[in-house]
Amino acid sequence: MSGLDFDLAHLFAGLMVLVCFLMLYQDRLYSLLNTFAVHAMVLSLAVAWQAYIQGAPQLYVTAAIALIFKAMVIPIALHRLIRRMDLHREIETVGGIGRTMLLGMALVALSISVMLPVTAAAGTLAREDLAFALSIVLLGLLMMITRRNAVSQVVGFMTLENGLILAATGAKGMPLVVEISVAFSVLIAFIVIGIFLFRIRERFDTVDVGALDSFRGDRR
Amino acid sequence: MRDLVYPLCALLAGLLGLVGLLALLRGDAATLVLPLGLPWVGSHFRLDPLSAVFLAIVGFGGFAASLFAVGYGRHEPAPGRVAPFFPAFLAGMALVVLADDAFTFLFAWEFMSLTSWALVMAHHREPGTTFAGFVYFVMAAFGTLALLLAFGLMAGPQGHYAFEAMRSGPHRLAGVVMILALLGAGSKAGLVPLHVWLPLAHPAAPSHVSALMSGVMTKVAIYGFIRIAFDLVGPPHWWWSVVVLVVASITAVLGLLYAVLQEDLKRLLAYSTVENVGIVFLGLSLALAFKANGMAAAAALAMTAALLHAVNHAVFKSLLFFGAGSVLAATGQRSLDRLGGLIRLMPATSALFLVGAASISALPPLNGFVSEWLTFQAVLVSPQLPQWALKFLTPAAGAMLALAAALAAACFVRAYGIAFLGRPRSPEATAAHEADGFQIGAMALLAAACVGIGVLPGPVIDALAPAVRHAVGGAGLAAQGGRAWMTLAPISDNRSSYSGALVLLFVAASAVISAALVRAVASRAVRRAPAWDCGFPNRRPATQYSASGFAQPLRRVFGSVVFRAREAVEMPPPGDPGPARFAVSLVDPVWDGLYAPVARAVDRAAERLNRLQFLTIRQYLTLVFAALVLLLSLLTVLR
Amino acid sequence: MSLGAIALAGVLLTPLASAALLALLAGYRATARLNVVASGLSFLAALSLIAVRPLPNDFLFVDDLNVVFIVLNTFVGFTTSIFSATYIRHELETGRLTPVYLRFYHAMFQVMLFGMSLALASQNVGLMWVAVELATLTTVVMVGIYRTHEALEAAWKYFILGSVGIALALFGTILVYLAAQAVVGEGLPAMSWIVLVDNAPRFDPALLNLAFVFLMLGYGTKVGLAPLHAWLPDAHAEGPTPISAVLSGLLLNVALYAILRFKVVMAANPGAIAPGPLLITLGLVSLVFAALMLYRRRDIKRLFAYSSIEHMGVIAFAFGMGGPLANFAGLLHMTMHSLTKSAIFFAVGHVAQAKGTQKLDDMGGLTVTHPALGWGLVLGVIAIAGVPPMGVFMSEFLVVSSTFSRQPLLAIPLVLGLLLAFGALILRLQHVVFGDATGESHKVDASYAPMLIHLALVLAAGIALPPAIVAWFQNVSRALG
Amino acid sequence: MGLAVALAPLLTGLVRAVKARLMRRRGPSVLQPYRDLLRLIRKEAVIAEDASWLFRAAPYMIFAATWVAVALVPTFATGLPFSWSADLIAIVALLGGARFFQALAGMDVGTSFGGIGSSREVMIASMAEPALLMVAFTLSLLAHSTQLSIISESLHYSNVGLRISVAMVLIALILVALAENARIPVDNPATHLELTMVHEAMVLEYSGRHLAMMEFGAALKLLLYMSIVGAVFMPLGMAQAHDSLVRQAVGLGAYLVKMAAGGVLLGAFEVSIAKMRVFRAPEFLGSAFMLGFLATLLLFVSKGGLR
Repeated sequence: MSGLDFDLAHLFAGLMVLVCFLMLYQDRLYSLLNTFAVHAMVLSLAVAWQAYIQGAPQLYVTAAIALIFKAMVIPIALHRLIRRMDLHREIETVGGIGRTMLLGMALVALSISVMLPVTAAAGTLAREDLAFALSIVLLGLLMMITRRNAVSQVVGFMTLENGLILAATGAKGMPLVVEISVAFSVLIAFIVIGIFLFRIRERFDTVDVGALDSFRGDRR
Repeated sequence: MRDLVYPLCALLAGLLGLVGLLALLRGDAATLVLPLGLPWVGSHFRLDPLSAVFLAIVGFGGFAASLFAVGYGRHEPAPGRVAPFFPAFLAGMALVVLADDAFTFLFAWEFMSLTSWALVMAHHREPGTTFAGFVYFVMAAFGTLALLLAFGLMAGPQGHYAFEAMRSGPHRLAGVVMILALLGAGSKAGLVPLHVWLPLAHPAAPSHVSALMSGVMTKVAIYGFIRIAFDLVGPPHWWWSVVVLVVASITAVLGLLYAVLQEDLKRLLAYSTVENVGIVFLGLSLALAFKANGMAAAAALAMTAALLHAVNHAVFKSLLFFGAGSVLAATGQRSLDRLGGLIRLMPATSALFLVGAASISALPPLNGFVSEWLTFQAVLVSPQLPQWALKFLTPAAGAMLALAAALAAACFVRAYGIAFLGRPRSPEATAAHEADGFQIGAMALLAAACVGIGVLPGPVIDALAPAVRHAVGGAGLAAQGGRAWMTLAPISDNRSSYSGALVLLFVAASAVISAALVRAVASRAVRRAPAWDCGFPNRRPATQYSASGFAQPLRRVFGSVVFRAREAVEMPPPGDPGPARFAVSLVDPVWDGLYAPVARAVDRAAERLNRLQFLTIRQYLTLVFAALVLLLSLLTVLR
Repeated sequence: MSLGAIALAGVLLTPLASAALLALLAGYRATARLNVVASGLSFLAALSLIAVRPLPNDFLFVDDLNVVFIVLNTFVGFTTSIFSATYIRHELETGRLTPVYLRFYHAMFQVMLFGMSLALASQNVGLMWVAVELATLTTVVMVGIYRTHEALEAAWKYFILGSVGIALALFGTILVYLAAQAVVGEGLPAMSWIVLVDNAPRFDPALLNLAFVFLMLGYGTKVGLAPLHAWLPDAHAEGPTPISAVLSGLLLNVALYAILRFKVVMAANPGAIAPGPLLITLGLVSLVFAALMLYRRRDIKRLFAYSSIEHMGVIAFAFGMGGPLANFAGLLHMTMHSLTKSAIFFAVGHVAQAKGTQKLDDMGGLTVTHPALGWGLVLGVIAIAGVPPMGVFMSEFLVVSSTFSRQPLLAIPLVLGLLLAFGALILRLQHVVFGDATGESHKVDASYAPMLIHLALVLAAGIALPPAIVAWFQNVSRALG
Repeated sequence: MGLAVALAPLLTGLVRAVKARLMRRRGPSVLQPYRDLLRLIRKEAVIAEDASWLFRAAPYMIFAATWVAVALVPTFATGLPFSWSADLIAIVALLGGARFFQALAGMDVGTSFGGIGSSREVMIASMAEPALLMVAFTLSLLAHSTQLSIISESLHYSNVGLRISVAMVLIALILVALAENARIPVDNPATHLELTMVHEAMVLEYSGRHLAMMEFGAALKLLLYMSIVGAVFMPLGMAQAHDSLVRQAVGLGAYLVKMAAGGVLLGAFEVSIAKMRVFRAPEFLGSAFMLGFLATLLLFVSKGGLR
């Protein structure tokens, strides 16, 4: 493939990692959601670019889903959710933002060092993309475990999933990518609905404050 | 239907015993392979002299127990929980003895544990039974796993599970195999410190089952050890015998020290089983030592002693448990301090129990003495052993054996004297009645065996010879059967000899003569009068010596050292007519030193880990994340 | 369309069709019957698969390995549906389930069976992934069906952890595709098992390693290997008992199947890291951890859920050891565990209904009040604890003995874990079935048939395995390498 | 056999006489024990109401067992007929049997004193019997045989020489003998102070002919131990079965002298030392046990001891 193709794809992937760090940096829910919207947009751009250079039209669908669903519907829904259930606006973190950022750096380094030995045979594009995708996945997971708010955890999960989509689209000619992205959108919808349904105020951990105390049989 | 179980068991078990006996007399091996068990191995069965001996023990022991149970079963409160498992238990023991491949062996072994566990749990509502069953089953599983590891080593990576292949196969880590076998078989036989389940489980079971467990199942365990250590692992190394010797002598003495302090008749019998198992293993260890040094004749002597003692113990321990069972059925009491005076209420039972007590105390001319005598003879050959460790340890073991023998007498004087002599200590004991025909019949049978083997040991020893040759090789002992006056001379005439028949003859003769003389000269007059008791006779049973009172001197001498026994007497203040209270505190060194810490450790670990049940989802995700990161960094490092 | 294709279609389509039908139909009696019939039909179809195999296409195929799983799954699904019929009736009577949810329940039951069969029969890695997730999501819904706080929380936990697992598994799948695509070119073939195994030697080892890490963790979450197990105990404890039986008996196997497939691919590549050590480590950790967790359990269903974790550990360990003997043992242990554990859950379901609670403290003396049920439970627990004459003993015998002769040091923790678990199980068992009857005691009018059938099979297997099955398993274990 | 029966009371009488003399008493005649036995035998037997058949059978069993044991000990000549029918270990066991029944008899009536006696007796025995067996070990290791007559022959004729082990064994054997025969310092045959009795407490309920048999058994036991000491450690003058009558006579004379000497020594010893507390007895016997055990071990280390 030509240098430009490669550079653009690379750029988008890099951008996504960067945005991930921005998300890690946020301490307000709203701003976090906005940043995530950006993340999703970059993703859709990256996917679209892949669709173009691979000449795989079905990927445009994926790009569209990313744009419409992740970059618009979900963030808006979450905005309203926050207002409706007047959740805390600021993000409770575990172990401070700064430390989380450092950990994030380490994760990126880790994912790159893991990807290094992959021979160029797998396609340089795939290889670089993968390194970024992996770091995005790890950063998403990191966000899930260092943020206490339910919403920010959902955001973390979606970030993780963006990384997956990036990887999937980066994999040349991979079947079922569209189906998978759809499946994931459904999954996320489930989660958001779940939050509504179970009135999760602050955290995933508790369906209801009452459930905290009425722990099942094993609590003594 | 239920009434038919025990008669049928008696019939089948008797047949088994006969089969074993015939196979032993024919002295050759028969094998059989069935398409069961482990695929591509099949389940192999083999009846060679060694297994024949123990098949005979299982068979005849089972026969006696079933016969006893025909009568005893009527007193059983929960027959539905005993009758189904009893035959299965017998079958399991028989299969262990017959098995000829690792899978079949362990299958039967664990099946035997399972069924006996169910039998122990028969009286599941009585306090302590649940604990007993738990400890028993866990120890059984421990033993099975140990044996499983042993077989795994012998079978090798390709899994040659048939015993035939193991015999011929390369003997890797034979020492480890022997240790594992000692752990596995020892935990079932009741070697210290693996004996803890035995005094809990044996008394908890119905008495005819206790008899089977103590009299027969421990022998099956001994068979397991002999099969592995003498037959399968190949040539022994002399240090093995050191290990076994030490364990065995500790077991023999400690078992009796426990027994002599017990107040529960059945528990006392169970502890004495521990002691006798120790004596058998003492013989086995000597056999190992001699075999390792190529002293075939001495090895044969030791092995004969061990096997004979196994047979004898099966006989008299079953007899004693039957007696205890009859007492339990007649009075509902197991505690010595609630019994007494039974010799007048249950004359037959008490007479037969006396025979058992005398033979387990190794009194000539009964059978217990013969096997212990042979063991002593084997000990006396030890100076010819080349290794110094053995030279020194064996006499020590002999001393331990002597101590055990003396303590056994003390223990059973106490048991018999308190339970059967004197005056009844409780209303139940006063209301006791004689056992029924089947029970007495079974006991009489065993008592006859005690006397028979004691007086004519020669033929029995010759019958054991093929098994001995199979185990230790060589020519075995010289034939003992055909000598004048049924005399035993295991090594040579002027080395040592013993004739039970003559001793019996002499004692009987001199007793008769003296009695006759006395009758001739003495006055026949007999007057019944209140007991003299130094002028202060007191009819109340409470004035008799109690079980703990009788044990007091022994407790002071041995208990204070081994069990840190402490006695506390609280006196009422002067002028207060209230009774003085006496309390004894014992510390079980094995339980407190070994099992309690393990239990505590498990408990603590469980408590620590249990927190993981109550983490939040975020924390669980952290676990996943940590695992992921760890593996990824491993990937980078590994390269 | 060949016979085999028809059979496979039967396995897959019967549940789908009946699911649709069940969603429409109302009324307990009819739906329950239909549920049983449908499961029975798919079981028969699966049986016929043993005889006739369809030709593999891009999406589906049947070989020696997965047919074992398919038959086992459909069978347990069938017996479970029988059990669930009587169980659900009781739930309706006590009002824990409303008819509406009942409709839902039956439909979901079939969808779940479909998902699992699809996952097992799928030739395509991606398809399998989708199917596994389908099965997972249906079970999530089923777990929450009682809509109590506890049930919802359990479902939620299961859902979140499951989703993360899904994501990881997918990333692994993508990596596998990438590795394959570089060699065999783009498109579907690069995702089909046969092609993967054939060309594995030429894949890029680094990619494979990475892929395996993700797959191991992703599907490992479904298998319930510690430390990824967190969802499993609660999901088992709070869902309806038939679902607990299906989870332990089937879903864990499906996830394990996926791991096995990828293990074969890994093993075929000389450059890649050996998958064995990872499986062994996770297996031992799960075994010992679960064994210790058993001691503090107060809820009978959670108790047996942890025992499932323990046995999954043993199975993973066995496959990790590899070699014909250990693989055979692993397969056997898996089969026996499925049968036994579902039988135990059948029994537990009846016990919970008889005693009106799942708290271990409130149930005692079961053999006094409900002899048949009590002794059935005894038999089941004895079997799962690895005591003869039941079949689990054979597999544990093979695992332990073969391990000790090859890696003595690995056998120590293995034996330790088994002993610990044994102690805990017996302790609880004795408390439940023996002693004076405690707690309330209702009459149970349920058929013990499913439980007894399972136990009978386990017993038969423990005494003698049919040569056909043995040969079949041996082929598979050779294929697993 | 007859000889022993005839001599036993005489020995007991001798010991008593010696003690009396040393205490400056005139004391009964040496033949007094015979008279006592006759008197007892003629009296009617009073039996406690609670006594069982065991109570009445025990005296004869005890007497018979002891008698057989004595008969198996070479007195004036070795290799007597049937001396091979039981070896040293069997003799120890026979005495054990006698004690077994004596202890049971003590408990039969169910009086507190019987209980005291029996429980103390078994405690003492549980220490004494192992000690005695250790002695037997050492001797049979020396003589490569457990046959008493062979032991004494080999100690007599073969050059075992003077060994420290033999001395230790001798002391151990004497200590055991004192305990087993209820002599001072372990027990006092003459006491009737209840709390100190052991042997006497067990026979407390006996009277008439039964008591006679008991006493006779005790006397036999004393003779037995002395004969063992004599036969094993002072075998000089001992004849062999096939020797001429003269030698047999010499042997007999030697035997009588030994017994007399033994009696005198025992009497002197008993007078010169006080009885110890019951719970000192275990230490007393424990030392005997240790001596026997040490003797056995020393045999292994001492040069050229054993093949």
